[in-house]
Amino acid sequence: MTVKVQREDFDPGAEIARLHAGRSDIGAVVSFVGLVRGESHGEALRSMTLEHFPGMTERELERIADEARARWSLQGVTVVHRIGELKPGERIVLVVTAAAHRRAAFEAGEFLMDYLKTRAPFWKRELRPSGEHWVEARGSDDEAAARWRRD
Amino acid sequence: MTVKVQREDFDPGAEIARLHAGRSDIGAVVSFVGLVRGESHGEALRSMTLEHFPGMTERELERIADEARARWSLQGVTVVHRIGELKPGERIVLVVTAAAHRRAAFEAGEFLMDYLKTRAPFWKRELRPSGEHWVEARGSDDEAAARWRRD
Amino acid sequence: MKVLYFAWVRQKVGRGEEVVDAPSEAATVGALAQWLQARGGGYAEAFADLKRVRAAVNQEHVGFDAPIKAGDEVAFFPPVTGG
Amino acid sequence: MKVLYFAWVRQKVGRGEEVVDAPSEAATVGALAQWLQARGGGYAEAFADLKRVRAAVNQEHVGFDAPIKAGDEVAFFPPVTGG
Repeated sequence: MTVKVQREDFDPGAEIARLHAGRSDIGAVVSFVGLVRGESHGEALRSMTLEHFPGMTERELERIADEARARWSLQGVTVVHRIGELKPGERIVLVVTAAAHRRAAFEAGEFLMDYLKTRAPFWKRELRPSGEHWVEARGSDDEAAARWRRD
Repeated sequence: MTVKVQREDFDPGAEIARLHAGRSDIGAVVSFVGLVRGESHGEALRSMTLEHFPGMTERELERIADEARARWSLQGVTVVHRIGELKPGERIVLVVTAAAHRRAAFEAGEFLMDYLKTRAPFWKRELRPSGEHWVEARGSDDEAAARWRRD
Repeated sequence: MKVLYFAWVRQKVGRGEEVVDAPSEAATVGALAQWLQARGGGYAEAFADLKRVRAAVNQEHVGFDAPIKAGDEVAFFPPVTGG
Repeated sequence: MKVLYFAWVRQKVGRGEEVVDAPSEAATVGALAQWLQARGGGYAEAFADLKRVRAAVNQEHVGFDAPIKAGDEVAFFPPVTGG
């Protein structure tokens, strides 16, 4: 399990390969790459700045990854999240899951993103022509995370 | 939309980047890589040979990709499937989906794999110590594809 | 009529494709399969259990009740196992 | 007690962290938030609507009813928006 919070860009292909290289027990690797979109609230986005809570962020990402490993039979999990100033089109986040079968890899990847969006302490600030705006949390993200809740 | 059937290996990172490079309307790219596992029916796998129906394979993959684009708002779809002899640990198939939001990219990726597994004319033959064995279709793949059926 | 065979259907029949001169009564995919099965030998083996065989006409998946006509390309194969 | 602020809570308060000497009555996260809010100025703004603020104690998400004690690290921030 690898969790990284960093300013630098990451290489999705290298991270995918790293999870399964030299192994023959993995049948499925799913990756998710989140990117900065160039429009927000009908305005062109100039840049997006990601702030985080050092220490808690890593711990929370590790807890989220542990939760995924407890729910699905996974042979590898990688989460990389960038911080700092990003431009439209740049990569923000990478989640990679490896499993024997595709369903576990897909479900765990979607779960990780839904949980990351609602639990990992990151905050986005957008710079647009009208000024600086903190991104508001979306109800749809809470609903997405709630799908995975077990009673 | 890109559909390729080829003997050569593919580069997941390059295919992911190709879908979103130079664009800023894509917020999510999901990829699936299928790999040859080294064990089958309790035996070590020596190799797996993929046979296909040239012409129909490409047409069927394009139909499957069109179906995904009709169901979800996608900004890009790539499907690459290898044929010929593959060793344990080697890549077999790649599906990449790009969308504004993550849910569409995840669902379309899983849909594409479920449909590919049950509709695309590929057949796998395994070479194991006990001899050559054609892989049997799995009921779980039919059930996975049936989840997407609309009445 | 051109007939194609794939995977173990191909292996049992002993060839990947052929042109057959089926009688006009073989007007559906299923009737053609039965006519091929009646040839005996590898054909009898390949088509022994039609529940294990799938078909396509002109590169489209079809059921065994699908009609066929002169000039069609008919393919027989096991359930697919790619991915 | 160490208190941390993030995102617009940090901007309104005007600092990222500080050590506060809260009264012993501020025994929960919510009571601490109200005590900070009563300081006025940027604090009053940051904690004007507690429904918009989330908290963590010692780097774990908690509700406003969570107890706090001397030596705890309490963080206040908006709902998270990463990913």
